[in-house]
Order: sequence, then C-alpha cells, then structure tokens
Amino acid sequence: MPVKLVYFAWVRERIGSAEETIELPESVSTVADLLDHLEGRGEGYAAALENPQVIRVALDHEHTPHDRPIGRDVREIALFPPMTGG
Amino acid sequence: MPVKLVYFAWVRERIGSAEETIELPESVSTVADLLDHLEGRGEGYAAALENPQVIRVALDHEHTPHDRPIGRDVREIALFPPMTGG
Amino acid sequence: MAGAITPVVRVQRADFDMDTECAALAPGGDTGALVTFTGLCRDEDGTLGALELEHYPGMAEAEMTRIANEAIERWPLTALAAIHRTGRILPGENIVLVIAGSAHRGAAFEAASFVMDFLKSRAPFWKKEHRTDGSEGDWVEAKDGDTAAMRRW
Amino acid sequence: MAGAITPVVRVQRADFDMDTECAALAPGGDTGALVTFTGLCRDEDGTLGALELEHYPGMAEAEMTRIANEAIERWPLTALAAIHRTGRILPGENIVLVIAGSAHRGAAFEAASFVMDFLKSRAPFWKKEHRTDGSEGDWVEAKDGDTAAMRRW
Repeated sequence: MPVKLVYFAWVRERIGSAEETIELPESVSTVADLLDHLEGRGEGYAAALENPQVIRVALDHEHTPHDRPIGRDVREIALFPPMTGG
Repeated sequence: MPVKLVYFAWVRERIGSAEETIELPESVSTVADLLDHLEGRGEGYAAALENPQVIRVALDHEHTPHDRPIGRDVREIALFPPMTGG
Repeated sequence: MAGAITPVVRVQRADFDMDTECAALAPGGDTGALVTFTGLCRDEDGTLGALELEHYPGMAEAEMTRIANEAIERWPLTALAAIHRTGRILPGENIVLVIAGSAHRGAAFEAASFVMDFLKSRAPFWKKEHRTDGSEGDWVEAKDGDTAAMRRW
Repeated sequence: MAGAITPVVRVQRADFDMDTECAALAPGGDTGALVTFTGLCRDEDGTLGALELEHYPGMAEAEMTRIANEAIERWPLTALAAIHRTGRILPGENIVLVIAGSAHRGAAFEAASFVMDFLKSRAPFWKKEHRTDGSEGDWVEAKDGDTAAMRRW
C-alpha cells in the first residue's frame, strides 16, 4: 500500500526532500516501526531521525504517538520537529 | 478649616449636590466621624449615608478607610458608592 | 527591563481604536506579545438603551496611573496603556481599553488582566443604565466577584 | 450560550490588523469583553534579520480549528479567531493574532491564553532565524515552558 510521506523544517532539510511516496513494508506496524525503517534508508534519514523521541508524527493531519499502529487507510504521514509557531 | 466635599453617582443624587465647601467641626477626627456628622445634615444626607459601610471615601484623590484620621492638610474629600467602571 | 516604561493613561469621551493605540505605544523591538482588553457595552437582550459613565476627574487618572505603575513594577512590560471612556455609551460601543506588551505572553496576559481587575474595583467610575422603554434605569451595582478578582493578585 | 459559535481560522502570508478582524467577527450584543493577543517578531537586540515561518498546509488549519473548538466548548464565547502568518517576517512585524470575545472578562482572557498555549505547542509551524550578519540562523527550538504552559489547562 503506497503512502505519502511529508517532512518539515530540519527533518525536511536533513532528509533532503519535502515529500515522497513509499510502499510500507509488512514489518512496519506502528509509528515507531516506521521511524526505525526510515532511519535505515541512508545518511540523510539517519541524521534526521537520530533522536527518534523528538520527532513528531501526524497521520492524516492528526498528531499521533509513536506507539500507535498505522491504520491501513492512512494516506499521508508527516514527520517534523517540535512546533515553534505562535 | 474649610474643606471641599465632592459627591458622585447615587450619593450625589441623594444629597442633591455635586460639591460644597464646609467647615469641619472639631468633633470630626476620622472619616467615620465625617460620615456621622454629614448624616445629621438633613433628609438627603440621611438617605445617601444610611448604610455608611458601603460609602467609599477618597482624601485628595486617594482611597481612604473609614478609620483613618482626616489630616489637617486635606483639601478635598470625595464620597461615592462602590465603583462600577471597566 | 532596563528603565521602567511610562504608562499611557487617558479618560476621554471619544472612542478609541486598538490599532492606533497600539501603534502609538511603539512598544519596541523586545516586544513579542501584545495583549489588548476591550470592555464593551452589552445590550442586555435589547433592554439597555445606553450607559451613562460618570467619573471623578483628577482621581480617575490618578488611580489608573497608580494601578498601571503597580503592573509595571510587577511584570517586565515594554508597553502599557489604560484608556477609559465617559459620558453616554450605546450598546456595542467601547468602554475601556487596556494594552500590555512584554517580551513573552505570560507577562502580557497577566498584566492586562491585573489592570482590568483593579480598574473595575478601584478606579472611580460609575455606570447608570438608561432603558429602551424610556424608564430611568438604576446605577449598576458593584459585583462581589469583582472584589474577589482583585484579591487574587 | 445558545448555539456554539464558529471560529475564524486562517493561515496567510499577509499582515492583519486587529480592528478589522474584531469588526469582522461582529461579536454581537452580548459581548462585554474582547481580548486580543498579538505575537510579534522580536529583534533579538538587533541580531535577527528575519524569521522564516514554515507550516504544514492543511494540518495547520485543522489543528488550529481543533484548538479553537476546544476553547468554544470550555468557555461561553461570543467570538473566536486565530490567524497565523507564514513566510518571511521582519522584526516588529506581526506573527499571530488570537481574538476571544465573551460576556465577561474572565472567559475572554482565559480562552485567548488557552488558544495561544495550544497553538504554540500543537499547531504545525516552525520558525527559522536569519541573522543580520548574513549567516544562516538556526531553527528555533521548542521551549519546555511552552509544554508546561499547555499542561496547566
């Protein structure tokens, strides 16, 4: 099942890409699994995700804790640093 | 010693006057003494000051508790109901 | 803050507008947060025709200045204004404006709230109601809640 | 409140002004208190050239709407708006505006403060600094105090 990944702020800069569409492997069940999987995709990913606990994740525009499963109907997953708006 | 008295809101309406200058009698030492003294000056004063504990008093533009003495240098004494601005 | 700011304090019949007053304060480059409070005349479900705002000239400005300076002592403010209208005010019109600026939002919110709580209970203003049915209304009574709001500071 | 209000939520490059936004809300005859919060770009003692505000389109609006609706559930509001700018913002310029209206001042102050606390920690915006010395600045780091501010609600 293809899913769109979007990256923001220094996560985007370190990965070197703003968005991409990937096929989620069977081994990826939770948000934490996804971060593990992505970290192995190359140097930029490793730099972006070296401290996975600071990475915030949104599934289809909703903040989601790392221990949650990624539903089969999820279409867009966003990875970004803690927010600094306001 | 003459002192200027000024009245506001329903204190002014009941007394029927916005300001007057009176001679403070020797018997008046504190703010409470002044309220007692004024209450005896007629029907309007009695109506205005029937519940002296709700009357707020300012000496020369400063809020002053009823138990305070009225200094010899005080030039203006204001009587008014609790404030309702803002 | 290096050097305490001077508050803007005014009592006036004319209306005010927020953007003009904020711009006039020119709060400077260290201001990251600007909080305004506007008090408006409610229509009381259509029964209120107007409020008549009476004040004690001289003392009103003096007391507002004392309250503003107390806020400036308690919080690191970059700007502070308190403007109160008098005279006849119609439903929907502005009555009072407080502006507080600071580097951070906590101080700006707290200072604006503090100034309003003290203004309500300490500044010599009184409201009389005029009813839409033509009857003379009453003087608005002070609320116990306002004294409680002031005492929390 | 009979019938919950609908909040105004916008993400935009353009500046805003308070009076226009407050007037557009048309908060109605029951509004006795209107609180605005404006977040401004500080100059950091002259070292900051500009902030670059990045956001997550779609989610930013969705999250701001969730926060606003939560405030509307918790306080009896007559008006609520949250407007956030994006793109390049110079020192002294506006970043964010929150407006909360209610019959009484307590609800308006609390709701505006609540929305700001949640906006800071939950709305997907990120600030990058550009320095006046020409060097590329850093991404602004989230503050622990902001999370604490959110948790008090």
